[in-house]
Amino acid sequence: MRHYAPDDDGAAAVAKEGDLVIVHERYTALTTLTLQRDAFLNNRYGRFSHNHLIGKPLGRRWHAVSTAASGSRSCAGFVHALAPTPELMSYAMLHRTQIVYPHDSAIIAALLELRPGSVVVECGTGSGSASMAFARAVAPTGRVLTFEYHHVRAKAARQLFQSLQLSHVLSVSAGVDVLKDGFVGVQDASADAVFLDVPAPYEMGHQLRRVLRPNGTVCTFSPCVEQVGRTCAMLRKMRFHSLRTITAPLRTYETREQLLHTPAFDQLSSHLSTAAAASSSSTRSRPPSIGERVAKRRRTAVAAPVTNPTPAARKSTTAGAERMAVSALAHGQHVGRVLRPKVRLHSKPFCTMKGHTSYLTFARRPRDDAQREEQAPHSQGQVPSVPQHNCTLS
Amino acid sequence: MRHYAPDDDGAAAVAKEGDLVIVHERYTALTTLTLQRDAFLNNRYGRFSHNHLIGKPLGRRWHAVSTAASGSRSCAGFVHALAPTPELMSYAMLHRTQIVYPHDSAIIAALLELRPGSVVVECGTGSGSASMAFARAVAPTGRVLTFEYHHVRAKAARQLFQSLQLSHVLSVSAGVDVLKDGFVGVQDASADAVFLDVPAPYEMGHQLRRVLRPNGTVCTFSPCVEQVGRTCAMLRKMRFHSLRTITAPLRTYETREQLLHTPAFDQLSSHLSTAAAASSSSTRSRPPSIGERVAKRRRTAVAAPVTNPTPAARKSTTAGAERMAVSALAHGQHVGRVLRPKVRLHSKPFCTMKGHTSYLTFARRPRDDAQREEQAPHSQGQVPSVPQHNCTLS
Amino acid sequence: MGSEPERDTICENDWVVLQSSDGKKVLGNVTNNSSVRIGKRKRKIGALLGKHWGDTFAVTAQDFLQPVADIPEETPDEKDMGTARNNQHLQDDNANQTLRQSAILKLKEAGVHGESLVQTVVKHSSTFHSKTPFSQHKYLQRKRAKFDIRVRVFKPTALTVCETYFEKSPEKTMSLRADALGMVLGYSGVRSGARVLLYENCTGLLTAAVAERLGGNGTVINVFTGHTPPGIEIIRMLNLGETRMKTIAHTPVELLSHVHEREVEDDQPLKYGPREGQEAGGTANGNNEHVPSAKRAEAIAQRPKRGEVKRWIRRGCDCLIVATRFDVVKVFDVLLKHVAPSGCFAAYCTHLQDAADLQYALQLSKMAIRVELMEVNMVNHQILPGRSHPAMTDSATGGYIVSGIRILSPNEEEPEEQS
Amino acid sequence: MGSEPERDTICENDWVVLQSSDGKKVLGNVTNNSSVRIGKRKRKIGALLGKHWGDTFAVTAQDFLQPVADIPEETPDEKDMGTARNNQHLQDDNANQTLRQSAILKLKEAGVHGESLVQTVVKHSSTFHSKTPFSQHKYLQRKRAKFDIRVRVFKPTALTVCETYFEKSPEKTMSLRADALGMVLGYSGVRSGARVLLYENCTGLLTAAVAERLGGNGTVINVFTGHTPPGIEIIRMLNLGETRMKTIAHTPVELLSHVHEREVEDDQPLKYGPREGQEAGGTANGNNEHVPSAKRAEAIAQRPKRGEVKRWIRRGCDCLIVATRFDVVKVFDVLLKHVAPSGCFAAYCTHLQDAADLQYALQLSKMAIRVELMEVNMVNHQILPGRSHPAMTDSATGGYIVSGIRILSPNEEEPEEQS
Repeated sequence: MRHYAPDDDGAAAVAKEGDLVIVHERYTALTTLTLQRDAFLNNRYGRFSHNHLIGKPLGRRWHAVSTAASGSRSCAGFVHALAPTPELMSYAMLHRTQIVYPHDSAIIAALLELRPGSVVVECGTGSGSASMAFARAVAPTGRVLTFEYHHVRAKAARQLFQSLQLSHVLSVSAGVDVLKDGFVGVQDASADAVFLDVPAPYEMGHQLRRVLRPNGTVCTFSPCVEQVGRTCAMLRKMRFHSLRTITAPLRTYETREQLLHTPAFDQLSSHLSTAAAASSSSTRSRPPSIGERVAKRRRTAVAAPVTNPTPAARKSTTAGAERMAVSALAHGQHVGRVLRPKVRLHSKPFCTMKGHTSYLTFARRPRDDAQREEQAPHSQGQVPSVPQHNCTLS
Repeated sequence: MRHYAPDDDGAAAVAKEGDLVIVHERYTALTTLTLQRDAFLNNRYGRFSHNHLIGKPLGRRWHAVSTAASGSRSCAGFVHALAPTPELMSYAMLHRTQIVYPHDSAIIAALLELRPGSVVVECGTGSGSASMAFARAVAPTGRVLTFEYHHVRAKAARQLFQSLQLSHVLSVSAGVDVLKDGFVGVQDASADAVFLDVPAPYEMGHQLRRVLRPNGTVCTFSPCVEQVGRTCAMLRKMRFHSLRTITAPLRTYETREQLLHTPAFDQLSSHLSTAAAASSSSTRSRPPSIGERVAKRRRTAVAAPVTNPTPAARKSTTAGAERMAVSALAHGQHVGRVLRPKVRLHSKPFCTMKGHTSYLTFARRPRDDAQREEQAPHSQGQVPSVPQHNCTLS
Repeated sequence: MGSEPERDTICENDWVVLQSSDGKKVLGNVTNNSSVRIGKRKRKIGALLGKHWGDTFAVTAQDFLQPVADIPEETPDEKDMGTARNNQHLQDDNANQTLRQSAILKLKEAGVHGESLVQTVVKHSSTFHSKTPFSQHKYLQRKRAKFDIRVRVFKPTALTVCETYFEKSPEKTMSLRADALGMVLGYSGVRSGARVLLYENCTGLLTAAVAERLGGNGTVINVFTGHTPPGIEIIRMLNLGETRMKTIAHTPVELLSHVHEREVEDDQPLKYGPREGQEAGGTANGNNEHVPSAKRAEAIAQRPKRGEVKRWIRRGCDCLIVATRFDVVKVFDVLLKHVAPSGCFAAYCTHLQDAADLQYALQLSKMAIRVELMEVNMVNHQILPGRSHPAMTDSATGGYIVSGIRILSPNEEEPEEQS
Repeated sequence: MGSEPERDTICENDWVVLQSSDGKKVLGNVTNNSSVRIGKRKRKIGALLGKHWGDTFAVTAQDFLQPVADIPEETPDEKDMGTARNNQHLQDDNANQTLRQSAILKLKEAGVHGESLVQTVVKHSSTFHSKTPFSQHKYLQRKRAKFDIRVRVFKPTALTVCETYFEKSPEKTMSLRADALGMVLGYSGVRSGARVLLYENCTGLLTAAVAERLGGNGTVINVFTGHTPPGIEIIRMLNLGETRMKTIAHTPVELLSHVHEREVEDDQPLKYGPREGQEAGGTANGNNEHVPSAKRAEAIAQRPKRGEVKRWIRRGCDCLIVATRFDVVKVFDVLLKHVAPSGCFAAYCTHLQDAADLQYALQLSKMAIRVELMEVNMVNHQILPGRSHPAMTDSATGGYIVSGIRILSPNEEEPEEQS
């Protein structure tokens, strides 16, 4: 999440001592690591020297210097060290805390129209997963001012942002009871966007009006529909416009190569005795073993003429037997004896999905016009008047 | 929706005078028709003689005897006459009334465990679309007892069911205020299932308890979540078990054959002057016209050896050029000069979908046990006690 | 009309679906001595005999089921996501539990069980009293689910068996979910009295579901490849009874190529090898071993005659249902022509690519109209006061259904039709 | 840091998004005399000049826009589905309207418009007073939308322009929906200062959206085929300003095969033909005809030098975004190798089959990890007191996104790496 200076002519970024990197062991095992000269990382894949990363570009295989201490593996493995992104950081935190999911924060950032220079007020910080996504969008000239009531969590978030070198964009305000005291330290009409992940967003109407600039957008993050109902009622009362409530269920797919074989229906035209048809068909419909399939694919790959031996071309020859076959055909190449069963790509969603994260409600602050009737806000709720003290954000 | 007698040995069903049939003009134009000897149907496709259908199986082309009266077409067209199903009837009614969508009623019938012999109480009938689906599932030995407050709608539903020869399964009770008077005429603990499509299902708890047999299932159909909340609270209070609320958004897909061409990326390896590369590539990436594609497909179909000239085999030779190509390859046939661009099937959802029909809440009636505390139902609500008069269903 | 009256009580050899208070379902076959795995152990279920469907039972310390009035609180109040966010407690209850696992085991051996064991465990929790009432409630529910297991007994219907398999062994039923099952039965137009042509790889679930909907009238022509119907063991779990079992005609696929011929075997019952004791019909016992040969002969005699099945198919089937792991287009190639015009069909596919191929092939074939490819979508909702929302984690898909109506293509029509 | 201050008021030649009270959006270019189609007619929008973003306007009888305080009631209360079911009125309002269309036209010509015209129409409705208050409200809203059109002016941002095109001309932007746009920008890791490699067929929407997110720092290398960037006219609609326009480098694809070579043209600006006036940068005028040749020469001079772009690409791009109607696997074949290891990529696909091919190809390639295929799902909700539910009719899909992180495959690694 480092930001280049404008005159940086774009040398490939290398990892430096003190940088936080993501260690990708496998899809479900991501950890974070701060690089220190002469330090080592030990995990199930072995012992890894930080020195191998320092001064080198990330995204390559990081080979272990020796096998894991447990000694269960005979040869040293490798992992990948990656530059941190809000998405990777969120997944790395996923197993130990509640996060705003990356697809949600991506959609929120877009619907809040975040861009470099935007000022975002967030309440509360939580794990910081949304804050990081917002910070990336508004850096380097914008600011994310995030409020977290709990000191322990605020401290953790501050450390996290520090380690990501985001402190110039992100400031964490701890211990403020925003419901009672408001967004302390945020100037009137200074925020382009406000993001509320709090239990009672519907009690923050006047705070929203105060800190948002005219036409600025608020997004509330509410798990339950009843809370959304109260929030929308408040927003309508405050004459916010462009109200919209959405949910974004996340469905991910897996794609596999699949051998599609026909049941013993091919023999229908020839008259066979029941038993004979049955036995022959049952052997024919047996799916080939993985070994057979691999062997076949190898043969295919060898038989196919490789005209362009770049990695990309290699990829395309192995990218699915069906594609290979079709494109070979399309180029008029006779593939001869490489007769393959019908193989195709099959996609389906993973069994379970993140069906619901939260309701996202968006609305824009109206402009203040002198002739408006909502100039007497005290008639509309129990929200205290806006405090004007100007604490500094920590 | 005719039901065969058990000893019917299954002669192909033919249309009879007085039968209701569905006339399929095109996907979005379905009408119903009751067959009468010597009558004619006039529509935009021409003039059709009922006599051509009577005594014949349905599902064939019904050719017009003359062109449409408007005379806009030069030759007489054809339509398809189909046997009515609840699904077709629902689509035929879709443009003029609110219906329970076929996918919803199919799911409801399954989750209510309907089967021949089941007794279903429904309130209200509405267009009758759900009633028809339930009737099909419980016929011939079961019953659907459906309540409709509005006499006009009840009469229309009765006529509909009569024309579908479903009156022995479906009886419509008109004008009963079920909230006040209960399911008049339905015996205690006689219903296997109850389906409520009414504005205040949460006020019908004691009625449900009365008519449902122990372990029988209720399904409420509620458009808004607030209604569902009150319904679930009532069901929990009444100690119903196995509560479940679902929604079933309907997404349908279209599949097209698509010519997938590569942008001018193929020439990357050879060094060409900018202009030359650009001009040659722009012609190369031009998608062939529909005419060219059709011509190519024809050539393909001709070149492919048709070993099995049945309709099914014919289908498979034309079923997508890609499949054809692959399977020809798989069978080791050299397709020679039939060099085709990469053609594949592409599916995507239609742009808009029926995102929401209603919340469906299911729950099962508890068994009555003497020691239960909910034996004093009057403490729990304003629902009047169950009337015991035994009106006959009309 | 042939449908048997439904029994209210559980009899010897009945299959049952047992649902624990945590929602988990398990299938069992009830005899005096049979047992099923509930929670982490096998429990004797003989006590179910003679009881009513829908009754509830507790698990005793001796791993018996024992009737109880009802499950204490049916619907667990779930965590309030809105406020819980702000008071994340330590979730590791065991760390705060002073009662060791061995002590709990000893208590159990001493006969302490059910609610009293739960109360003892609560007494030894160091954090229970510092919890909010809401968390206390949750804690109690977790402990009850562990130490005071209650189960409810359900009839094994197409619905409950489908759901049990979807939860426990979806690979056996092609992940067929209850809503997909309902849509297949609905869009294929299955009804009592119909002739249903069927090809399935769902271990018999669809065959049984169709037989349930036929209610003893009509026929399921369950087409199979090989010399015996493979994987149909779910059929016997639905307690279908003899009348409904008799509507199932397992039919070897080779018969389809001879429907218009006369063969010497036409007078004989369909020939195929026995497997897994499903011959014995509704009273199939769960141990699926030694079916007495006399009974088996009787079962074979009850099969429809080959010629009769051919006649049915010649006259055209009313419905076609396909749910296959194989090439669904090829299966339709073979089966669709045996559906009578105006008949309905529905194919269940687990992958969009297959469904798309089928949709496209049918559109080109001119043998069908109103061809639709539907995604089977179902969202579960938590409905609780002030805490309603779609389920946080849900089953992602019910697969895809391709449905339509068979029509006679121009090439199939006889010339006399064009009068 | 190069990003220009955002202007609060609307200036000559600015593009604007106008949203009517019924939610419909339209794009317009503001000059003293320009007009856009709102409702069924063209309306002069000169009055927008100097006004603030977010201001509201009414349409006068003379088809001018005229500032007003606010749109009377922003969020229409929709039909109560729960109770409306039981009192279905006649929906055909015109049948109950005694005022003829010609009379209304005359009133309009006489200068009666806006709210007073609405009230006149209401007075002549025979059924208005027999309606429920709820229906009256709905009726008024419909009439207001027809006779008293109000519009609100929004900044043309990636969001509002994306939504306008999605509603009006989705075919021009590959049906890219706002949530899909957000996910593409998020998962590809676009940030200020990044080098973004891009191939799009969305008429420039994605190029502009990336430039907006770069905020003047970094580069969008917009790869194109042909001799001029085809279909990028949306870029100029975002009022990007010179600084942000300068981050866009339209790059012919042939350059990619020469990144490691030294060419004589390396010192010269990128060569490609002009089109549609987009050369003139942030101040491109809407009439896209005669760009003065001096200005054009200046614009060409501002293009990055060929050698500079090659150097950027040699050092590796940070992000890759692809949204193509063509073979997405082939596009990745060509572009992915130019992404620096640890860089992120995201491809937007409209069809599952394409996304699946790409996912599979990437999995096999060993040039990427964490490859994910996500369906872009968004449900709109109606939230009203007592009448909350998901939208009855909704956009069915936002397409699919394949995302992942580029890594060096074993074959690409240099031996010295294995120290």
